[in-house]
Amino acid sequence: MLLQQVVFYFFAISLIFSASMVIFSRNPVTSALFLVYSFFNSAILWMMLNAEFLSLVLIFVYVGAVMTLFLFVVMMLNIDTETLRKGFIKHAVLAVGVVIVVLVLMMMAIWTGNLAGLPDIQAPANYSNTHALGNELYTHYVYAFELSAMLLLVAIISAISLSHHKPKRKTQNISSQVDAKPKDRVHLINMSSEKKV
Amino acid sequence: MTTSSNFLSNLALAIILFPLLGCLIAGFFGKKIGQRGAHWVTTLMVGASFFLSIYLVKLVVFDNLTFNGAIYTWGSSGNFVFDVGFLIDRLSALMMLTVTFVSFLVHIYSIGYMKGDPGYQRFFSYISLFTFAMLMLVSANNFMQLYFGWEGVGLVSYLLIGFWYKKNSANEGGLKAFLINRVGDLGFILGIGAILAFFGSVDYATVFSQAPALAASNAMVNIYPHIHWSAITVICLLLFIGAMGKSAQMPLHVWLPESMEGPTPISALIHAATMVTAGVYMVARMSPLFELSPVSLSVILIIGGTSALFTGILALVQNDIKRVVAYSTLSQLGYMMAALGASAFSAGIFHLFTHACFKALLFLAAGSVIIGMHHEQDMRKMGNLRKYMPITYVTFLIGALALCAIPPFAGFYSKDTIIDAVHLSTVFGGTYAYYCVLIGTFVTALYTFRAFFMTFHTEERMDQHTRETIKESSAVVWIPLLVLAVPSIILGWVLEGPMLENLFGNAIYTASQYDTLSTIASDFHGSWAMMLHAVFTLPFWLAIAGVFCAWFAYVCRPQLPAVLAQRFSTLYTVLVHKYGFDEFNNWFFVKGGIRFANWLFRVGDIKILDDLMVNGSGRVVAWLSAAARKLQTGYLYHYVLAMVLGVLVFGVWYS
Amino acid sequence: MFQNLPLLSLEIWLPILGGIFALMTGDDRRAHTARMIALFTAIICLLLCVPLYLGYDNNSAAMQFTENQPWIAHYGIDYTLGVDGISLPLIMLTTLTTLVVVIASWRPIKTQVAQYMAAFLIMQGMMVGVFAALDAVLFYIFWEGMLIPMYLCIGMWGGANRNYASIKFFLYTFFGSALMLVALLYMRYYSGSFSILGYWTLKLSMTEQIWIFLAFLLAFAVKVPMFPFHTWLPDAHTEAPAGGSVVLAALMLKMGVYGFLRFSLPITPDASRMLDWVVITLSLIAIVYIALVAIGQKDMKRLIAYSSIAHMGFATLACFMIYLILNKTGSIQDAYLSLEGSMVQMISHAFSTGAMFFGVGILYERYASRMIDDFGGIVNSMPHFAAFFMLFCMANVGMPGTSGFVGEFMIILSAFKASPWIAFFAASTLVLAAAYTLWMYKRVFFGEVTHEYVNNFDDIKGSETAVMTILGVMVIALGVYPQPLLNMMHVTVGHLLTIANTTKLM
Amino acid sequence: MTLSAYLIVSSILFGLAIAGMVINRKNLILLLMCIELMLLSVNTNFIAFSHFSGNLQGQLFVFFILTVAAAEATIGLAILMVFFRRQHTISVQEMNSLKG
Repeated sequence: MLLQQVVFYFFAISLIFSASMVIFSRNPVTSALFLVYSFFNSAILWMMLNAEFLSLVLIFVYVGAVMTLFLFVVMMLNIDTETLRKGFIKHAVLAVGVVIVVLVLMMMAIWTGNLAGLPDIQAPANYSNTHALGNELYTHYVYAFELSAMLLLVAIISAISLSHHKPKRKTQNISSQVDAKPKDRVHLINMSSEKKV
Repeated sequence: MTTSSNFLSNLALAIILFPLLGCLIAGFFGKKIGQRGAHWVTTLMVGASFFLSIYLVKLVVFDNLTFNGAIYTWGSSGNFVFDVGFLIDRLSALMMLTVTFVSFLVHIYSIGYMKGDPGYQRFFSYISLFTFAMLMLVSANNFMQLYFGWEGVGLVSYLLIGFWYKKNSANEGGLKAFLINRVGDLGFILGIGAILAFFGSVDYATVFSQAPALAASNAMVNIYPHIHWSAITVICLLLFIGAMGKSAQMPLHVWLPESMEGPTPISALIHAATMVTAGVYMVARMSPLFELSPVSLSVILIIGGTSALFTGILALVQNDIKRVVAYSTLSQLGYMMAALGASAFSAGIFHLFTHACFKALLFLAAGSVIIGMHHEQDMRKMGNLRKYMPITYVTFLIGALALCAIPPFAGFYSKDTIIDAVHLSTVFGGTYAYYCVLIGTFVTALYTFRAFFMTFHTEERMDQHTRETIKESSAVVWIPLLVLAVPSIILGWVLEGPMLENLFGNAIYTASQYDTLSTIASDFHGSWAMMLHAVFTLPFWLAIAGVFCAWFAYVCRPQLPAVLAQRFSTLYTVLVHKYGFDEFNNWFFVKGGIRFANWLFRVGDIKILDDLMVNGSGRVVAWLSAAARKLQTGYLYHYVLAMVLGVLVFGVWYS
Repeated sequence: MFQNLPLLSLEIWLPILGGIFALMTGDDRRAHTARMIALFTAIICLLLCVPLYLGYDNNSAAMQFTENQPWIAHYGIDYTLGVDGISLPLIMLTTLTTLVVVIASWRPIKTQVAQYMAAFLIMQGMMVGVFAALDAVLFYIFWEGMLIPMYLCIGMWGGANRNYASIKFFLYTFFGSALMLVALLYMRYYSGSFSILGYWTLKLSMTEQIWIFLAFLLAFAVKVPMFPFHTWLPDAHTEAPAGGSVVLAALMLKMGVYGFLRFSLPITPDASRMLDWVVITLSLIAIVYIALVAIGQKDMKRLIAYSSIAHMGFATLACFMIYLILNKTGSIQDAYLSLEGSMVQMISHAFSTGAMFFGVGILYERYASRMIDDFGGIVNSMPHFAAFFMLFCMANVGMPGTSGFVGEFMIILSAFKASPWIAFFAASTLVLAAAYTLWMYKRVFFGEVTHEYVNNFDDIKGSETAVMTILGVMVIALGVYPQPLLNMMHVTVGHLLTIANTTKLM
Repeated sequence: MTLSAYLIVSSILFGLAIAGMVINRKNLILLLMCIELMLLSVNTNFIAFSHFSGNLQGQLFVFFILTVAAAEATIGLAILMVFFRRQHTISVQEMNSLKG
């Protein structure tokens, strides 16, 4: 039990630290890296909740793909971070207020929620989270599953079509060349000749 | 249905459909069959109708056959059934004969008159169509079909007045004719509505058989809260409004002079002989209704008398030969109406027949003059034409004498009977009408012979070129004139006796208390006696006086009319302006109507409805959204903040 | 062989399918294919009317050719179709009109042909759907769905001011029908299903009836359009392409009167009886006021649009005049004339006004203008066209022998039974309609050629002649022998009158 | 460990994410990251509840959320790219063409 508590508190504190670094860090690259770190931390927490499959998915898919994409974009775009951070302090006050309200609300919910009675069930030794999830996913939720697959496909296509540049070709435009007339090319204007003073 | 009546209906159908067939062939295949083909087809068709009509009259008048039945059911609704059907009795058979007779002659005449006109085939198609519509009107056995024919002749009249569509005055004349006819039709269709409402049928036979019961039951029409009029009077007055429009009675007479913009054969056929008499025919046909309503008889008598005199006076100041004849038509229609008002329905129809012949003759003769004068219609530029156009001269003279009721010409018999009948009439307004028609004889003679003298006598006032080329018209033109001259001379003499006896049989009903004609009939001792008796009557001498005055003023002292016009300049101005009807209509209905319409459109539709209501509500929405869009800053973080705050408020609210 | 086919469904979905096929031909390179598809579909739909007409039993008041499929069973929404003597003539009219529009658009429409044809085919399906639907939701879907192709039609192929006109058209009609939906839902709450025939038998208190009546009145009055709600029509007509104007005048306006007949009269008979004066007054205003406004118009299409409103005033007048007649005599036999007059008036108006809009379209194609002053003396260069146009003008002014006469005659005649003054105001159209129609005709067609270009106008030929001939034949046929049409509706009208004359109050 | 402990951690995470959105409200990319953080906290909540109530629905939900979040991140970044290409900045302050 003790080991579990130690592990939980360590990673929980680490998670909150990394999350605050995400929002306070000056450099977006740092932010992104800390976000990766907080994903790792929460993956451990999820692992402790017997959600092995999802925690691994979080690491592989999120960290491996999505966050890489983030980093990629951040690095590719040359962002002037300094101007973006103006008014940091001014908004911090508002942020603190909002955070306090949110926290108070949630704590109230947690304390009044009568959650203590729920036991921390440990799974049997031969329990396979992946197997159980798969069982559900391919039977009861098969439509939703197919739909999410479709969704991803749509996301891929739209992402590509949004960011895809048409290559600029440098071929000649024959018709416009043929159409060109001398008077379009040279514009003669009449000016009165200068007179000597 | 017996075989004979079956045969009668088929005969009538043939008479009616032949002209339609001719019209369709000339209309649709005009280009293919060419001008000759067009006039041959239509003239043959109408000719066939004419000869069949003679046979029909023989069957109906001499063999006493009648037919009253439906051809097919046009439509039905609830208890009401509308048929297309024929009522062939003495009245309609004789009318059909008159129509086809005049139409046939006009067809022949038009071959000469319309020669070389670019719309030649169209013209023949139209007049055949007119013949068809007029026959439908005459042969109807119900009000629906009567209305069909009624409007049909109005349409063709509109088309023919505007026949020369390049002439603006012709188009305007056509439009005016159509619209004023429509005013009459408004009354007419309301009358039919009233008939359907009270009798539950539009069939003549049903309506006439129930009419006495309705009159006896004292049924009322609620005109206004607490104002009730007798149903039968309302029906008759409404129908008479229709007759006023079609037969050009005052104050709906203004279209007829304008209609002279059309080709002259049309003026003869439509605006003299047949269509304009449709109102007279209709009232005579409805005699079982009108006889039940003394009020409407009075109205008819007064309006008829007024039209007879006052439109005749207008003819005195006209210089256009066709217009003179047109105003004389108006005046004669007034005579017919007055006869109807005096319950002398047979006399009215009799005058209709004689008038159809001599007025068609006059018009066609005038047309012949116009051809000779190279389409010049102003009498001030004519004169002494008897030298150049002898046949036209003689036939015009016959027509004029008939019109002036000089014995023994046709007009004498019919007009004299009318004057006597009006004199004997006991309904309200009878005396007034009597003086109107009496003075009318003088006026008629005066203007007719004024036109006659100005055209055929006096010195030649035409220009040199016209004088050299003027000649008698071709045979197709003068043969119809001669043919028409015959009945203009003898028709009255032949028919006066039968008319007073029982020419129309049961078709016309006269209530015993109004029966003026039976009084006249009791004094009638044959046509010869009547003619000889004429020299002892006032109308004869008035007519002679009229002729003499015309001779004196236009042949002996040609400068006299101008002096008179100057002396009585107020009167002259009033006459030249036709009592101001045209000016008033123009100012009030045309200009005022258009101005009112524009005002309604500008203020009602554009300002109030469109601007204020429709676009106004649009503006309110736009204003509200302009206010609301200040909330939309367009900054993403404002939206995010609003969302976050919203979530928080939501949470606090439900916590 | 046709008895087993779902004819009504075919009439609805075949054109919609045809429209989709036409759309699939894409851009104007395959315009001819699109035209052929449209023509073919329209002809098949018209041919399908033949078994519909032959199989229809004139002696039964029940709905015929019914189809019934559960659709959204949970809410009581069914796919129910059926026709009676009121909707069948209108369905036949719809298919004929679409065919005519397709033929008439053969040459004039040169850009986005496939889309244009598709819009009209889809519109046809929707409109047949409106006339055939016996389920309120189905009806409502078709009712609103119809607006979309029309909106596109005005907005894409319209004149200079088309944006304003199309938006006005859409908002106005959409706004009108929103309240109708509320009324339909309210009645669903009591009757338990969306069946329109079920609504007919629903008992409603007077207050409920009045509210429902007013909701329907607004929806249908906008569609007809009746007097204060009419200003969208001249704008829409003016800007729409010729085909759009024709469909608008010939069919869409009929929806309003059809709504009165299908909903207002049978569902709220007591409120209709109580508030009949509202509709009658508005209709009479439409007949007199709108006709006067029409006189002053300078734009031909606008003039015809106003004349349309005045003519539709006759139809609405006749719908509600039955109560005056019933109050007076108590026998429904006397009211037949009025209601059947209304139906005939609708059908005849479709032909005459539709044809006049085509006529203006033909002129517009020759010289891109609709102004009366831009023309003059057209009869010199286009005699055949002038003859046809004269025929339709005559139908418009109610000349006997043309279809325009039949409805007007029946309505004016029955109006006298209701009240002589109503008859008088209704009959004033004889003069006013003649004034604006023939004055326009005179200025446009008669006289000397006023503008040089008029001399170069070609007379109508090919598809134009075909369209004019079809419409001309219909106008004359209906005018000379309307009995087949009347026979179709006798029993249904009698049934409707019985329902409309029976109180629903408990 | 108790359920509350997980919930407290995730709510702190959520609060931080909101704070991050408010503080970094001009930087679009950081906004996206904060959204990822929020989703992470929500997912943690789901998994914790799923674990303590002994059924799998919560985890399944997280699975789908991850899918949607991946799609959203991809498209969001793609839009960001397009936007940067056009405006040469990712400042949210410049994104006001939606203003009515």
